[in-house]
Amino acid sequence: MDATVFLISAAIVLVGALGVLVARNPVHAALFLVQTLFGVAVLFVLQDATFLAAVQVIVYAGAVVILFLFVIMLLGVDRAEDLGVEPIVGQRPLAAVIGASLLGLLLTLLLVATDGPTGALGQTAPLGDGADNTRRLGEALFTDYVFAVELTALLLTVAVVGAVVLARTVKGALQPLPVVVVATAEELPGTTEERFGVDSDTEIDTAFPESIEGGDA
Amino acid sequence: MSSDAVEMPVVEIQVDGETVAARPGELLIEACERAGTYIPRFCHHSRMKPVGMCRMCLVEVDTGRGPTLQPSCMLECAPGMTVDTGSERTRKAQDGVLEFLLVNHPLDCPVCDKGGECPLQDQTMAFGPGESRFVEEKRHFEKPIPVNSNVQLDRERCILCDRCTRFAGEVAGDQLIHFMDRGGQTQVNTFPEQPFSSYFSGNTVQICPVGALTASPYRFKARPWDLDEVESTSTLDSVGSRIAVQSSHDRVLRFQGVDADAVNWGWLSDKERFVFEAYDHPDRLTSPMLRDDSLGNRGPDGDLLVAVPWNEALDVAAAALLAAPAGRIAVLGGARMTNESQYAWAKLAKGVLGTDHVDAQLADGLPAEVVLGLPRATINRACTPGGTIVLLGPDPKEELGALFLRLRHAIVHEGATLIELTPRRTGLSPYATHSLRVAPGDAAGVVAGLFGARPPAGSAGLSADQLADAGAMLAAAAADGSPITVLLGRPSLAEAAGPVVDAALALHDHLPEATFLSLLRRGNVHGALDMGLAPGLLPGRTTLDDASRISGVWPTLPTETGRDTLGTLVAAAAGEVDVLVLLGADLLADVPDRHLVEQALAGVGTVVAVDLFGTDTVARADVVLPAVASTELDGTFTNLEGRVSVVARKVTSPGTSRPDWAIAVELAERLGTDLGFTLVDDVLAELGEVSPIHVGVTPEALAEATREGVLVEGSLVTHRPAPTSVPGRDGYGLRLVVDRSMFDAGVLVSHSPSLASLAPGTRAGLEPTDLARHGIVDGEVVDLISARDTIQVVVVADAGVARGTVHLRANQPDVVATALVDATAPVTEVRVGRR
Amino acid sequence: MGYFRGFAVTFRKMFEKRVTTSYPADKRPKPARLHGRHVLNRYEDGMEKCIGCELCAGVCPARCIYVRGADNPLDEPVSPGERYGFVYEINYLRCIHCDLCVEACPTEAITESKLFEFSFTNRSDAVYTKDELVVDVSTGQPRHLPWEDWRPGDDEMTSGWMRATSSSGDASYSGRVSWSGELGHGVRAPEVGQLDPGTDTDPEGSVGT
Amino acid sequence: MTAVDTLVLAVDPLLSGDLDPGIVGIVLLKVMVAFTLLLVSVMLMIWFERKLVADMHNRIGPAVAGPFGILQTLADGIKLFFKEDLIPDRSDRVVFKLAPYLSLVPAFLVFAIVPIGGDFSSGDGVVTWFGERTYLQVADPPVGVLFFLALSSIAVYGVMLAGWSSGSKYPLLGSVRASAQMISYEAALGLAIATVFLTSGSLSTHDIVASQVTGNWNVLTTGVVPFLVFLVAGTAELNRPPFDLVEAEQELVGGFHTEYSSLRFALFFLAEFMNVITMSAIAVTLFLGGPAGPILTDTLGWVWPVVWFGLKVFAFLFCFVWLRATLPRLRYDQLMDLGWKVLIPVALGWFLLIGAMGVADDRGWPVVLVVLVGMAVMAGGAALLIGAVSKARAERLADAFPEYDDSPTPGGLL
Repeated sequence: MDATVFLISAAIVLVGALGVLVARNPVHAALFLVQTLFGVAVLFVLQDATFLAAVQVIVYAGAVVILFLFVIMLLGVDRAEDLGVEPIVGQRPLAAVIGASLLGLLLTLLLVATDGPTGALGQTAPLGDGADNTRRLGEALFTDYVFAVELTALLLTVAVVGAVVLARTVKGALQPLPVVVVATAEELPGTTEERFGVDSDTEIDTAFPESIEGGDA
Repeated sequence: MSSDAVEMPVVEIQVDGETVAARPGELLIEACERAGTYIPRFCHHSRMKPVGMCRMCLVEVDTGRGPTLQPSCMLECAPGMTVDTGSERTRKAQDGVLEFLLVNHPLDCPVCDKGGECPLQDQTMAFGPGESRFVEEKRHFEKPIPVNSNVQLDRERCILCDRCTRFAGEVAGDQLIHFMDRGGQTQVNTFPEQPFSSYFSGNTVQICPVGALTASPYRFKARPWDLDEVESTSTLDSVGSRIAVQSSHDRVLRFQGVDADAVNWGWLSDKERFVFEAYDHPDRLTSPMLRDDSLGNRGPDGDLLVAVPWNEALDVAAAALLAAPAGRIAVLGGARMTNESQYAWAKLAKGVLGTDHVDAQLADGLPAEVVLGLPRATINRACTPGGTIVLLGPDPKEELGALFLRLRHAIVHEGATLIELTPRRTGLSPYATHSLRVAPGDAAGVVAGLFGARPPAGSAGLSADQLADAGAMLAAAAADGSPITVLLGRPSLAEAAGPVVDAALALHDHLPEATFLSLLRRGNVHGALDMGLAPGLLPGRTTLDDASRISGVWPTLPTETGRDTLGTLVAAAAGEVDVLVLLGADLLADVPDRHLVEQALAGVGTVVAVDLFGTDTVARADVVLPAVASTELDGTFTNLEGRVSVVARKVTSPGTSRPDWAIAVELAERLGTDLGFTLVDDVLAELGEVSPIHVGVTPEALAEATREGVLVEGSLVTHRPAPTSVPGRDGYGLRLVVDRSMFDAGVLVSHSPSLASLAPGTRAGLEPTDLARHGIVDGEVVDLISARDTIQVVVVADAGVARGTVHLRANQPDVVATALVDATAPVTEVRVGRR
Repeated sequence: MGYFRGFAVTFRKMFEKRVTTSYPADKRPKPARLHGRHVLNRYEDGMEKCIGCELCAGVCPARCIYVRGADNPLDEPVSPGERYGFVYEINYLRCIHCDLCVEACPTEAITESKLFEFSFTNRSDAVYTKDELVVDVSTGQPRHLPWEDWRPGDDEMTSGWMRATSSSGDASYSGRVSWSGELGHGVRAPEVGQLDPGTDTDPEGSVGT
Repeated sequence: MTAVDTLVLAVDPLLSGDLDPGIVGIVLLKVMVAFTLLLVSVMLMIWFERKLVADMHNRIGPAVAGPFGILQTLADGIKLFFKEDLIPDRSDRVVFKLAPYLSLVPAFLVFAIVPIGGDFSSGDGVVTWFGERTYLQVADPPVGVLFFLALSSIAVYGVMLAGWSSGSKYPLLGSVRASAQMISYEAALGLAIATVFLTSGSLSTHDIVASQVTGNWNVLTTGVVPFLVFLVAGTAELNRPPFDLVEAEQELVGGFHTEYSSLRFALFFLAEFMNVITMSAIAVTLFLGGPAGPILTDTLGWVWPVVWFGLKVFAFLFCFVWLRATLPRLRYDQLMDLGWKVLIPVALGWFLLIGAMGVADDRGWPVVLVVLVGMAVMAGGAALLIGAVSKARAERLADAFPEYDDSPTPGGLL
């Protein structure tokens, strides 16, 4: 059963990863990324790391990719890029070199590591049941690795502060809006009669004599 | 008129405490109005003499002897006058006058046609007392009585302002309505058994300040507040009267005259006024038509015209035009179209098709080069006080009603002198100093007689003394420099243009200072001449030899001067015309030679007719394209003086009919040429480019001078055709005079229900001595026999006819007078055969 | 705590009587001056009151009235004057039932009934012609068209509002019948404060001067 | 035993033995019951909301379809089913079709972790059916509440993609608003829930309910404040009034689902109301002891917890409707101010306070002192925050309107 679940989620992960690369529409690419993240979450569950699985979905799918989508939608980059243009000079040769190096590294590892099992530590020392790993993770993070966690938190805070500083407009740059004063009738000078030239006491001559109206026809 | 005011001395008066400058002799009411103070009035009309009937314009005037109430419409401004238009006494006087007027005026405003635009209503609201003390029964008359077939009189509503009666006597000269009875029973009415049969009766409806006179064609059709109006130009005749076109719910319901100082002074003839009915007639063509046999097969042999889509009809027309060589295409008519349409068609015919067989006049006018070559006059010049007018043409009263009123005013009220050289008594004859009867063909001789030559034989009744007297009068006028204007037109359709042209040129030779006002009458015929719809002419009064401005704009140009209408018809009869395009031309009715037209139509290959109605001629066409009427398109119009004014669109055209210029554009496109017009203004812009005289005619200039229009000036070199030799008389023959009357069987009149019945019908008029000589009695039916045909007609004795002539009316519903005429001959001789 | 008072209001409303009714099943009586579908009235002798003066069309803010007058045929007159309403059409897709036409009418020819429940499935049905608007010549009752839901009283006192706002432009004339009784409807008694000015001694009663 | 089996065992006692058809049947039955229950209650909820709002407006509300109009939703559903399904020309067709399901599926799944019954006072929340012992919930994952948070963050996708893929501007604006709102309030929601974790000591919904069984409902043990924060943030998370800026008709037509019609529109509607119900259920589970309540009869004793649970949920549903009938919609800046400047600081502070109390309990420190110190620290922090915020505001206003009178304006938020 493990194998079945693994194969299915691995397929989901791989298809998603390929989709991210291949999709022409950035929104579709982001959606494929979500698919990959889901597959990874399932793999986490398979490894009894339920907390990680949940956090994976909440943080990556629920926040990071959403931010990607925000950027894509609001900045309107939902159209095909011109592949003929190289945004950073030398980017492509560099990518080719690094990609080849990584491939070589992986192949080397595969060849070298055929002797012993990988991930032996996890296999030998179980993390406990699913309900327990949250507690254990918490303990690990806030005891052994508390410094690293706090450092990361600090880093993120610095990033937030930096973003706020960068996004702030220079003081005084804001142009004053025109202030519309809506005066009430009481505030206007003079009485109604004076303003409109109508004497409210005298009757307005309708100039339509009764002799015409009320007469015979 | 207004430019003279600057020179005149000024009288200063005080109006309501402000100093107002008035002209000496100016009426106080007008001086006040000019200064912005409106004095209420009913009887006062600026184009008629003051009478002071209604007393509405009483104001308090102090001329140094203390303030008194005086009628401001009767009072000429005098220095030192002090006027108070708002004083207590003035107001009381106004109250009183209105209360009196309303004593007997019925209060049926909701029913009355005038309600909503009624001066009495308005002024009662503005100046009235507000309450009546009159409780007694009002005066009653029989509710509306027809004073003629188009005007209804409701005497209860009459306030006795004397406007209509004054108009009838003073302006139109038909004093057929007047006041009757006395006291409270005073009423306006016609003489018993005599209807108000005036050509101008509709004007009384327009000037009536109450609803006493109403016009049948408009009666109860709409109310003033739902009328929508534009100012436009009447395209009915070449005077180009300014009119207000009023419509409601997309239907034209009324034409009103607009007071244009240079043209019609607000007056219209009944024909101009009521012809709007024709534009709304259900018989209007609404769809293109092609010939079809009863089995549904399209083709020239079909005996039916069936409605088809525009594409199909235009394709057929274009195919016919493409197949014909340029020399075998002819375009006739176009005188009723706007300048823009005429220009577009001229461009299509001459600039695209390359044919010069183009003529807007249907053999009933004068050669275009002659009309354009003589020095031109304006209406105002012709009507100069104290001027001299020579009438060498048709009766203006019958053909150009609004012009007649202007001429009559100049002669009767402003001391102009009229010398008539006409074959028959005209509407102006009573006012003429010399009314000379000229038989057809004799005009040149009579003109020579004026200047001392022996009068031609045969013009019996003309004494040498009379001629010498008239000639001396002309010479005196020429000597003291007073303006002499020749009104030049075709006096008779049975006489060729040649003799008249010879006479006109003789006048020009003897009186080089005299100017000529063309009496060509049909619609925009002067526009057609200016746009080049005549053989040998190009837009802007230029000839084919002078094509420098146009050669780059038009794709091609004809090389030789083409045939005129008569020539085209003769050629068509001989089978030399493949395609004949008719632009609103009812050849059978309009060309004064019925038999020639019949032969021509039989001999033509394809006839393409662009028209409003399915006339007899259109019924013989192969392709029929429906055009729009002048109330349905925007454009400009050129009147007989060369004055260009605006024709404005008011309503949508029926069916799929299109403006003529748009039809030309579509046809040109199918011929492979883009005329370059998508809007009317495009045409005007190109015209300004190619025509030296139309540079100033821009939409902006027209908008500025909308009422008077823009006068286009410029002439060709005087053209002198070879003199026409008139054959001598034979002892038994009578020379035929065929002229037009205001109401006839023309397509627009016959489609206006109010006008159709007014066509008088045909009587043969003979001079009483001729009648006696032939032994015929008045009222007898005789045969009139010419070389062409024989017609039966009733004979009447008519002292107004020249001796040795017989007079017939053209285009009447009963008799086809033009069947007798041989238009190719200088004159037509007929014999009277007793039955 | 002002924020929470609102909750109390909405909570309390749950237990109050409903102001609306279950409409098609449960209809309320119509107010006396309800503006409904128009009727064109006749005189007692069967003559139409409309004289085709188009004042209603002129005053109509929605431009929904189309009137054309014509010469009254002398041998068989339609209305008592020279002119009569030859065409009279009201487009109920545009009418806003403001009643200005009724006030403008110089002959009380057009009044409004209390019928408002008329719905059509065809646009052309929305344009009522003169034949549909004019009251029956013998009974004086409005014509009942198939899609109209007339209820008792809808066709009574159709002139109520016009009388109330005076028949002749002056409130002191209101309630006085200046023209005629309405065929089939009888003459309506003056409303409160609308007594005949001749007998009305109460200065408060007449609004005009 | 594989890892999956271990996990499954932890979830439900039902699965401790070997799998047999009966067990599979019971699982299927539970899924179906949950599904049907949810659908039916959505139907009733929509009717209930319309009827109740009408009552609060002194109107009648739906009255034609069925007795008291109770079948109105069914009628609407049938109508929507037969309407034309439109897909805008400029839409992204795949995503446009996917979005409604992204909205709907999380709404369904969340309900799976809610215990709707089970006797927690005597037993341990286990009922015995057909001889098998089981929980009255579809699943009880060890990270149950995190599962809820994860799914609610997935639900954002539905809204967001629906608006974007419509290819039309108002839906896009609506979706941006919606997702920004949901993300913002998720933080406050999570912090409020975290206090529950602290007091209950577990992430499993079953355990959380079990920990409240003695009447020590979390609403009290966490000190009410997290409950209120949860309530407000939950309302906002649901895009319900007064936080329904997503479909502010005056500004955005219909918001993210403007271009949707027919069944796809119905799915959004379904998801929305389903979320209302599940959110109420979660609130009941986390703060009000879930199905806990007295068992009044011996026979069919398992029914009583279900009844208590239903009543508690109903109370929440009533409150949601009541909010809608009473409060006007917030302005967008007010919404964001409330979320970021009020709810998150309050929830965070309270979370720390509860944490400190826990630590004090563990270490034997005087609890009262800890609370007082904590309160003081929080007050100081709040003062700093308020000071900073109001200073920034004043400066901004001074820049923009030099003559602006900075006195409190009526209608300004808080």
